[in-house]
Amino acid sequence: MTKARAMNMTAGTGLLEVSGLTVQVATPSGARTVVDDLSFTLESGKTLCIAGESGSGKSMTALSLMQLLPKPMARVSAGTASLAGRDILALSEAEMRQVRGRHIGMIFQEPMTSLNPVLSVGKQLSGAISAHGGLSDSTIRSRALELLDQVQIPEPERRLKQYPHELSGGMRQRVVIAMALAQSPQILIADEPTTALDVTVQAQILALIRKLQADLGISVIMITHDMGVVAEMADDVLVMQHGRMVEHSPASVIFSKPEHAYTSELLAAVPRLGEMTGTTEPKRVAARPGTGPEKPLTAEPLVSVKDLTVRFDIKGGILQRPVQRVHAVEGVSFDIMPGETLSLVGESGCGKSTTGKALLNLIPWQGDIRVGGRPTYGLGPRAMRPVLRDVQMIFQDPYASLDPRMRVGDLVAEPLQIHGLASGSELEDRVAYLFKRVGLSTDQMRRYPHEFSGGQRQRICIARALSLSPKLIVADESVAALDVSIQAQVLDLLQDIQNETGMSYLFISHDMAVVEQISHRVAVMYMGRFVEMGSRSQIFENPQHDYTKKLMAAVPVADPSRPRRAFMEKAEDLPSPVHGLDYVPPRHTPYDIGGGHMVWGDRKEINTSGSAGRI
Amino acid sequence: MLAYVARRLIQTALILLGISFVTFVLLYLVPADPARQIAGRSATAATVENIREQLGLNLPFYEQYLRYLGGLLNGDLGRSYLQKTEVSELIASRLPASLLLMVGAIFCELVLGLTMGVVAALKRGSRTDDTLMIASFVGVSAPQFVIGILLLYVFAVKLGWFPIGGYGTFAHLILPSITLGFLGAGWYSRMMRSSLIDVLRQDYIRTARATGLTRARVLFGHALPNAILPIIAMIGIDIGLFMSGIVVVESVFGWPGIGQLAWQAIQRVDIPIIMGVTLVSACAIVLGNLLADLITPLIDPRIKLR
Amino acid sequence: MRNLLLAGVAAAALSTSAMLAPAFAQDIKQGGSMTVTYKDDVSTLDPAIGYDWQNWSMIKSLFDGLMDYVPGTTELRPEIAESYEISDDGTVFTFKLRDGVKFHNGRDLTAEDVKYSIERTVNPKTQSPGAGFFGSIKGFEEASSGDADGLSGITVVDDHTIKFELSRPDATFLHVLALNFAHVVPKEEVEKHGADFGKHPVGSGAFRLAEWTLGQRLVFERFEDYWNPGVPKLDQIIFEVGQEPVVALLRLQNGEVDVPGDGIPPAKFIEVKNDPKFKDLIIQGGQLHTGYVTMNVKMEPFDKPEVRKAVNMAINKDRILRIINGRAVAANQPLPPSMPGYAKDYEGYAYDPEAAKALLAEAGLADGFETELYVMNTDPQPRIAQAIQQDLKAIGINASIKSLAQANVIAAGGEEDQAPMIWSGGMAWIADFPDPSNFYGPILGCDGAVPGGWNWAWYCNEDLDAMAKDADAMVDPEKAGEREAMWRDIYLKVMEDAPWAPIFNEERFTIRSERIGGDDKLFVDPVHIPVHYDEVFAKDVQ
Amino acid sequence: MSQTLAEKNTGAETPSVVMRLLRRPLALTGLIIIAVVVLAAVFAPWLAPYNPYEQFFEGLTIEGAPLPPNAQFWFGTDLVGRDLFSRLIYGAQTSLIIGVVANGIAVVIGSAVGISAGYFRGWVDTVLMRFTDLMMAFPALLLAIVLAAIFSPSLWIVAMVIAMVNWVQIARVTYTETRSIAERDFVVAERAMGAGAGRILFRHILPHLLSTIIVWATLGIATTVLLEATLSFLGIGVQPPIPSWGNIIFENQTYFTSAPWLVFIPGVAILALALAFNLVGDALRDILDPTQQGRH
Repeated sequence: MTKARAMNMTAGTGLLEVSGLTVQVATPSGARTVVDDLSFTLESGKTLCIAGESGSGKSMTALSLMQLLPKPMARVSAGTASLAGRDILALSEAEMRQVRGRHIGMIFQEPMTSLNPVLSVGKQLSGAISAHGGLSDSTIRSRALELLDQVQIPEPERRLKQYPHELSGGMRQRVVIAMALAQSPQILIADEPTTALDVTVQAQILALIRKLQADLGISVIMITHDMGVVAEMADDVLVMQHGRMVEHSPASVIFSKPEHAYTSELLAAVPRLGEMTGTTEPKRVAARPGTGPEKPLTAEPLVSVKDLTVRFDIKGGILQRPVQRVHAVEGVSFDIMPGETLSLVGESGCGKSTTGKALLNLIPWQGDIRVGGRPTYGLGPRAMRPVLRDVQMIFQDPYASLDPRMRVGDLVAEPLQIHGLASGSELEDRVAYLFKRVGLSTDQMRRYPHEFSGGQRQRICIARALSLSPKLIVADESVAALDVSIQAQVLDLLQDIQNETGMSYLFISHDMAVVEQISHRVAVMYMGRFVEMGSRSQIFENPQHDYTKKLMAAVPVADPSRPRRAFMEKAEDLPSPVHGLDYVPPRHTPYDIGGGHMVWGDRKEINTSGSAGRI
Repeated sequence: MLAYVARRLIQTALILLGISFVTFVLLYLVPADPARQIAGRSATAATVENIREQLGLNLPFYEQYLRYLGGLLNGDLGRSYLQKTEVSELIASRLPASLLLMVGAIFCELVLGLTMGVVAALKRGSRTDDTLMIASFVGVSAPQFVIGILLLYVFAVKLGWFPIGGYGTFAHLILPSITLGFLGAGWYSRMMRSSLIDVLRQDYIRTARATGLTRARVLFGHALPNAILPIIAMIGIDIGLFMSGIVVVESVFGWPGIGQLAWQAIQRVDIPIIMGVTLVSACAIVLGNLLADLITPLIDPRIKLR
Repeated sequence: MRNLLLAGVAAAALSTSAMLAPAFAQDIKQGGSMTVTYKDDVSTLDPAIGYDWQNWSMIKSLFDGLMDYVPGTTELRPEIAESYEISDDGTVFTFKLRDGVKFHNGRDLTAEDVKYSIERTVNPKTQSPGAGFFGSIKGFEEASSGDADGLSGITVVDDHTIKFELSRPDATFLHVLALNFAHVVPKEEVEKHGADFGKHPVGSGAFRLAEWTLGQRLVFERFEDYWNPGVPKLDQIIFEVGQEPVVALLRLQNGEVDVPGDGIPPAKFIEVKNDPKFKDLIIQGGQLHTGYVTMNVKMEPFDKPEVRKAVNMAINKDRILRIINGRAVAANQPLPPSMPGYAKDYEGYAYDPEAAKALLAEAGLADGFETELYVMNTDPQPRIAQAIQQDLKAIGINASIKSLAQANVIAAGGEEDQAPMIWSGGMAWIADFPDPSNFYGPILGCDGAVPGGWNWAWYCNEDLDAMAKDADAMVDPEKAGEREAMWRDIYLKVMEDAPWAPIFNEERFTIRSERIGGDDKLFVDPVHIPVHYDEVFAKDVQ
Repeated sequence: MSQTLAEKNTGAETPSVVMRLLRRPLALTGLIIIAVVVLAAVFAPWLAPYNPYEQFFEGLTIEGAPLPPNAQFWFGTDLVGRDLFSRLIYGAQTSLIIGVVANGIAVVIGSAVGISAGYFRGWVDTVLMRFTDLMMAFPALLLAIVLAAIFSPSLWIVAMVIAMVNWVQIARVTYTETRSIAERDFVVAERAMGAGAGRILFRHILPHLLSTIIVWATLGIATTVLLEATLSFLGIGVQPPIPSWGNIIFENQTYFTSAPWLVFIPGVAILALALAFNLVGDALRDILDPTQQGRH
C-alpha cells in the first residue's frame, strides 16, 4: 500500500491520463474502430463515470487500460495512458502484470461468471493477495479476513471456505471487489458492476464502493449505462456514443445543463421514479389525454387467478423421488380487467415470470386460472389453443424468442397459420399490417432476426403477439434488455396499442420506474407471494409494506443533487425458496387498507426479511 | 451421495442385465452349434445330442437365459465350451495383462494428449498449434492396426529397440501402450485444447489476470482445474474405446489379455467366454462412467450428487 | 486262435529306434531345457478332451497309453503294455501291462486305471470329442448314450492284464489305443479336480506339469520315476503361448526360442528358407494331411458328377502351390502320399479348363452358374479360396466367397443345404492315426453325411461303406497288403464320383534352434507335432 | 458480440459455408483428399490399370512372393499376384459406399432417437435413452464382431452392422441439443402461440439440428471408415475378393516385414481418408458452430 502510494505522482495533472486511445476490433469485413481517439484524465480520489449505451465502446476502454482486451480480436491501435509517468498501454505483459492488482484493480459486470467456480473464495482471494508473492500464509489469511470485513461480508471465516456458487450475486460481487482491492491499488475500474444485480443489492454495492473510495482514498473509473447510477456515483462524467466521447463534464453540469444533444436524449429517456406522482393513468395516456377509449367499467375480469401455486420438485435418492421442493409461486390471486395494465414487480427469483407463464399453461401449476371465464387447468396443447388466442406473451430477450433461421415475416405469420386464421394473400396483408402497426416497414419482412436491432426485434415480437388479436399480453421483462432510449420507444408502443385496442397487459418487471410509467395497478412480489397490491398511486405514493419501501428506496435516481444514500449495514442473502417435502407454507392473509390497496402478511414478520435503506 | 451411488449401482446392474440379455440373444442367433464343436469330428449324432442336453442347449431360449442369469447372480460366468475352464478364471488370468496395457495407454494418453492440448491452446493460432493439431487428427484417424504394425516395423524390426511382441518386461509394454493410447491422445489433446481455450475466455480468468497473477498461476491455479472437467467425463467413453482397442492391439502384439481371449473365443464361437468378456467390458465402461461422475464433484464443487 | 507274442515286436521297435540315432542313442545325457511357442492358448491337457494342434503332443508327453509309435515313424509299438494278443477273429485284444509304471502322484498304474480311463472317455458326461473312436468295443452304444456305466467289453483280468472284446473286427483298434483318448488317468486325481482336471493333469508320462500361467506359459518337468529310463532327454520344456508365429521366428533368430510350435509363418518362409544360416535347421517332412474342396452332392448343380469333375479339372493347383510358397504337393486323391493305400500311379483329374468347360456344357450348364465357396477366415485360407474362385470363374462358375470363423464354416458344412462348396483349409483332415480308414468314415462315409456331421460333401455311397467295413474287419497283419489295396480302390472309386476336389497335401517344415538335437525324423514326427518332446535333447548339456 | 455470432450462424447461406471451408488450409486438404478418393471410386474402371480381381501368374515370384512396386505394377502385387494399385482404387468404392450408407443409416436412426427422446421427454425419453445408455455400455467392436458373425458378412451387412453400432453417438448429441433447443425462448414462444409438436419439431428444432447433424455425419464417416477397416482387418468385414482397404491389410498383414508395401500403402489410404473426413468435419464444426448456435 505504501509502496503504491509512494509512486512518483509528479507527471501530469491527474492520476491517470489517457490520450488518443483508439481500439480496433477485427471483423470478417476488416478492422472496426470501437473506441475512437478517446482522451480523459482521472483525478486522484475522484470517481469518473463513463456512460453510454451498449456498443458505445465503454467496456473496451476499461479493458484496454488493463491490457485485457480479448486477443487477438481486439487491439489498441493508438493512444497512451500514463500512470505515474509510465505509458501502461506500452508495457510488456510482464511489466503490465506488476500494474494489475497493484496499481489498478478491476471489477466486472457478471458476478456469476467472474469468480472461478471450482476454487473456494479463500483460495481466490489469497491468490489475489499474493499475486506478486513474498507473503506468509498467516499474513495472507489475516489480510483476506480484513478484506472480507472491508467489503462488509458477514461471517468472513466461513465465507473463505465457501465456493462462488454458494454465494448470492451481491456477495460474489463483494468478493470480486475484495480481490480488486487485495493489493491496495490507487485506481479501481468498475465495469457495469451492478447491472446484473437486483436493485436492492445494487444499492448496497454502490454504497459500498463509495465507502471504500472514501475510506481508502482511491480513484474510481465506473462504467455504466444507467444514468441513475451515474448520478449516484460520479464526480465527473464522460458520455460515449459509437466509440467517441460526446461530452466530458462534472456530474452536476451533465445533469443540469447537458451540452450535447445525445446527453439530453439519454437523460430524457430515463424513467424517473416519482415523476408520475399525482396522476392515475399510465404516462402515455396522461401525455395525450383523450386519445384512448374510455376504460370500460365491466365487472367481469378478463383473467382471474385464484390461489395460483407453482412448485418444482427436486429429485434425488435411490429411486429419484422428490426430496425437496422449490416453492416458486405460493398462493397468488389477482384479476386483470379488460384494458388494464397490471404490473408484477419484484426481484429476480420472486416468481413473477413463473406466474406469467402459468397463464399460458407453459408450466405445470395448481390453483384456478380463468381466461374469459374459461378454466384452463389441465388443458392440453390442443385445448389451450382457443385460450391462447386471448392470451399472448412477449419475452425478455427478443432475439432468443425469434427462431433465427426463419424470416421475420414468416415468424409473424406463424400464429395465424397455427390457428388457421388466414392464408394466402390475406395472410400477407395481415402480416404487412402488423409490421406497419409496430412501426416497421413491410420490406423488412423478408429479413432474418439477426439483421434487426434489439428494439426492432422486440417490435417484431409484439407484432407476432398481436397477430391473434389477443385480449391480454403477458410482457415478461420485455424492455429489460434494451437500451434506455429504445426502452422508452417500446413502452410507448405498448401503451399506444392499449389506447387503441383496449388491450390488457400483465407487465412483469423489476424496474420500479418503468412500472410506475405504464401501470394501472401494481402487485409487488416477494418469495413467491404478493406482499402488496393496489393502484399505481396507492403503491408508489403510499407504500405500506416494508419490502415495497425498500424496493423503491433502492432505485438510483438520476439526480446528483439528491443527497446520496448512507452506507448500509452488513449484506445478507435472500432466504431460499427450497424447502423439504413436509414444508407447509404459512398462509398470509391480505389486509385491505382501503380503495383496493391490499397488504399481505404480518408486518412484523415482513419487516425482518430485510432492511430498507433510509433516504 | 450414498443414495446416489446406490442408485447408480442399481442402474449399472440394470444396464448389465440388458447387455447380458442382448448379448445372449445375439449369440443364440449365431449360426454355430457349440455341442457339435465340443463333440468333435468323430462324434455320433447321439453324442452331440447328449452334450447338447448336458449344456442345456436343447432348452427353450428363455430357460437357457434364466439359467445363465441364475449362474450370474451366483457369480458364475459359466465354463468355456472349448477351453473347459471357468470363464471367470480365464478372465481373471488375463485381466492383469489388459489392465497393465490400459495403464500404459492411459499414461501415454495423458502425458501426450494433455500436454499437446495445453501447449496448443496456449499457442493458439501458431505453427506449433497447427502441427500439434494435425498430429492429434492423425491420432484419431489412424487405424490402430496400422499404427501397431508400423511401430513394430520401425522400432522392433528395423531398429530393434523393442521386442517384437509378447509380454513380460517393461520393454514389451511400450509399443502396445503407445498404439492403444495414440487414439486417446488425439482425442484428449483436441478436447484439452478446446476446453482450455474456452476456459481462458471466461470472465474469471480475466478476473484472475486483473489481480496480477502470473501466467503460470493463472494456467495451473485457475484454468486447468476447470479445463479438466470435460475430460474427466471422457473416462467412461475412453474405457469403451479401450475395450474395442485391445482386441486389435492385443492381436497385433500378441498380448495375452482379455482382448485376445475374446477374439479367440469369437473365432471359435465359445459363447460363455464371449458373454463373460462382454459383460466384464460393459461393467468396466459403466463403472468408468460412474467413476467419472464421482470424481467430477471432487473438482467441481457446483456439482452435487443426489 | 493264434497268439501273437508282442515281446518280439517290442524288441524290434526298440532296435528301430536305436537305429535312428546309432551314434549317440546310448550316451545322450539327460538335462537342459527347451522353449516352444504357440500362438493360441492351450485349452486343456485332459487326454479325454484335448484335440488341438498344440495340446495333442503335450498330452502325449504327460500321459501314456497302451500303445504308441516308434519315434519319428508311423510304426506301432506298445507303450505301457508289455505285450498283447489278438484273437484270430480279431475281436479280442488282451494286453499285459509293464511293471513299475507310476503316475506322477506316485501311485502304481494298474489295469483298472486303463479301464477307467477309456470308460471315462466314452462316458457322455466327459464330453470327449474322441468317444466315437471306441465304437467297436462291446457295450459302446449303451455306455455312450449314458444307459450303462461302463463298457461291458473291457475286463480287468488282474492288475496287469486287461482284455478288450469288440463287437466287430477292427483293424484300426491298436491305432485307437495309441490315441490320446485312450491314455491313462488316475481316478483319484480326476475326481479331485473334477472339471478342472484338464488344468491339473496327472498322468504317467515322461513329463509332468510344473507350472501353468493361463494365457502365458506352461512348464513341463522331467518325471523322475518314468518307467522308461533315459526318457525323456530334456529336464524341462517351457511352452509360451500367445506368440505370433512371426514373432516366434524372430525370437528364434535371437536365440530366445527353440521351436516355434506353429511352424514357419508363410510371411517368413521364403526368407528363412533362403537364409544359409537356417539351412540345416529346417526339417521338411510329409504330413497326413489333405486340403480339398467339398462339393455338396445334395445341392444343385453339384448333384451332377460332370459338374464336380469339371471343378476338379478347373483348378490350377500349381498356382495355388505357388501362393503358399510351395509348401505342399499337389493332390489328386483323398489320401496323402505318406499314407498306406495311396495310389502312386493314379493321375486324377488333370488341370484342363477346356475339358472342364465341355463337361459343364454336357451337364447343361454351358453358361456356368452362381454358387458359394465357404472358407475359414484366417490367412492363408481366404487367399487360396480366391485363387480357386478365379480358376472357377475361368470356366464360368461364379463362386462368391464366404469367409467366416471356423465354427461358422463347420456349422454350415453340417447343414444339408447350406454350403455348396467348402475349402477345407484350416479345418482340413489331418489323420488321427496313420491308417487309410481314418480318411473315410466321418468325412466321406454315410455316417458323416448327417446334420452336424463332417461329411460336408454329403456324399454317401453305400457300396463303398460296405467295402470299408470289410476292409476294417481284416485284422490279420498278414492281410495288411490286401487291406491296403481295398482301401486304395475305395478312394479311387470316390474320385470317380468326385465329391471332393483334392488340392494339395501340406508338407511340414519345422525349424529348430541350434541348441536342440535329435534325429531329423523327430522334428517331423507324424504323431508328435511339432517335435517329439520326449526324444529331442539339448546339445548344450552333452 | 451476439450480433456477430448471430450473423455467423444463420445456415441459410450454404455457399458461404463452402467458401469458408475452402479458405481453411486443413479443411481444403481434407476436401481435396475426399475429392480424389471419390473420383477414384467413381472412375475406377477407367483409372485402374488392371482388373482388381485378376491374379497374374507373373504377379508372383517363382517362390510365390509378391512383387514390390515396379514399372508394371506401380504399388506392387499382393499375395495372390493381383495389382495392388488397382485394388486400392476399387477399394475406395468399398470404403465410400460403407462410409456413406452405414453412416447415413446411423444418422437417421440416431437423430430420430435423439430428437424424439429430447423433445417428448417422459417415458419416450426414458425408454429411448436407457436403451441408448445400454448401447453405450456395449464394447462397440465386440458388438460389431458378434453381429458380423450372425449375419455372415457382405458389403451391405457390414454397412448395417456399423450403422447398428454407430447411431448411439448421434443419438446422444442430438438428444442433448434437442433438449437445450426445446428450452430456448423461441420454442417456448412457439408453444405460447399454440404450435403443435410436429410444427415445433420439423419447422423449428430440426433446422437447428441440421448443422450438428452435418458435422457429426462428416465425423461419423471417418469413424465408419475406420470401423470397416478394423472389421475387415479382423477378417470379418467385406468378403474377398472384393477389395477393401481393411481386408487388403488383413490378407497381407503377416508379410509386413517382407512386403511392407502391402500393409502400409493401404494403411496410409485409410488414414488419409479418415483424416480428411475428420478435418472437414472439424472445420464444419467450427464454421457451423452448433454448440454456440444462437447462444449469447
